[in-house]
Amino acid sequence: MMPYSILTAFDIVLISTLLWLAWKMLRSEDLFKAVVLFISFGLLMALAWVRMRAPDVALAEAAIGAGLTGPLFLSALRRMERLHKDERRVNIDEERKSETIFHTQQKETP
Amino acid sequence: MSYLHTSCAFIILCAIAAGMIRILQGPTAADRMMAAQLFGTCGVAILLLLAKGLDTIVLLDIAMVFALFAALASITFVRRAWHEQTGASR
Amino acid sequence: MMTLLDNVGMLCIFMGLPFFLTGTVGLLRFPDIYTRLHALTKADNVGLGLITLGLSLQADNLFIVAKLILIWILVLIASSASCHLVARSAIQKNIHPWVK
Amino acid sequence: MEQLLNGLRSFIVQKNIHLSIHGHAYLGRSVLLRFLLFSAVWFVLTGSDTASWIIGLPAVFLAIGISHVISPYPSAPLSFIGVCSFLPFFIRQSALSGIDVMRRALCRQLAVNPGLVSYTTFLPEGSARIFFVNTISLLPGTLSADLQEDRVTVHTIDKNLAIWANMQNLELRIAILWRVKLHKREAL
Repeated sequence: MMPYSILTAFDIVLISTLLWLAWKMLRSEDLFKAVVLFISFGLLMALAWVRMRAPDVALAEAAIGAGLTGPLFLSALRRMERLHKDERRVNIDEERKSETIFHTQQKETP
Repeated sequence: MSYLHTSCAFIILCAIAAGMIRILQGPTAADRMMAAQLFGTCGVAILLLLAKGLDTIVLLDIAMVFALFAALASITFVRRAWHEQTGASR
Repeated sequence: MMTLLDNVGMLCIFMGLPFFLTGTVGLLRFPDIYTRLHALTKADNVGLGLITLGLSLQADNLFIVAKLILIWILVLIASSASCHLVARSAIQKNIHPWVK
Repeated sequence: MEQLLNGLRSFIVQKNIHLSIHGHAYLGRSVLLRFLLFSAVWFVLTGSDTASWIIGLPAVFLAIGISHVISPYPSAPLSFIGVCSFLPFFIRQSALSGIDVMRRALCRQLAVNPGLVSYTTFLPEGSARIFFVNTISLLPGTLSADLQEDRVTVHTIDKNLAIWANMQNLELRIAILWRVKLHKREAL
């Protein structure tokens, strides 16, 4: 009787943590936080596969889900932010250009 | 089937669940990443204990994948993801 | 079936558990990145070391022992290297350590 | 204790107890050593399954190639006495560091007094220095935070610890372990 109760407690904690992680991941505004939550979700999901007696799926989940997709997401995030930074710089440049045009126009008019 | 090992694994799982708080509130990006690293180390320990507790030796291989992943993720994090924007501000 | 070796191994595993718990406590309580790194790397490595030792004492053959030790060494290298990398880039980003 | 350490340290610096390492002389030996190491890892991974070596042997050779690309300078093999004295030291120190962190984390008022310390290492460039930096992180109260040339920035959890002496002790042990000379720079 004893081992089953311990394993049941293990499963309950595992499942509730997984659900909580998934909920927080979907709800988070911060993309980086979502990626880290995704990595942790992958790790815990691997544990869940182990509990479902599917160690081969657990291996794939740990290697692909957390080990490969996580770092890929991290790199993608950086590219995205760099893209955003470039856009912002273009905008600032345009503003500055328009400002200088405006100033020169002002200088010329009087 | 040994219930002592599985209960030890259960205790470490509780440590993981508590570590989630650091991911959720960690002020900087590095804090969140460190919590994910904690998940990796604790996951290795859980898998080792379950390998003994559930009598499945295959779990040792998964533990090794976990160990390698921990290094991979944090190296990618440092080299690719953590720059000024995600630094001290968030 | 429990022999002396099994009991000693179980004792080692039990001794390893508090290290994991305090690693998490330290991660939650310590004030800045660097001190949290201290908690993460040291406590967890010692905890994993004790669990590895305990499981090696209970292992059926030497093969499993070798595998366990390989896993421990991998975790040790991975955690000390990644801890150094995180601390290094924190310093290069001018994140100052917390001062009492 | 500290005087003894300094004495031993200067002895090593002066007496040149090390083998001079010329890259090519050690190349064959280092390939052999790496072959043995990676084969052992593969053996541990796969078990006594002989058919697995069909994939194993190419993997081992690939690993030797990659590791030579990454760290092309073969180092002299570790000294046996060094390993014998370093292993117990390392295990004891890392256990102490775990207990130390545990004590600090569980104290009702946080017992931390962190700070950064700069340390100039005398270890030559290469694997010995990298080993030193990585080992610092596993010793009680210290964490290697940066490495620029020979200056290691150490983050300590308590400024009252005897960090200088600990670092020197560790450096000496690693010099014996890797059979390298602790060299002094001209500037010092």
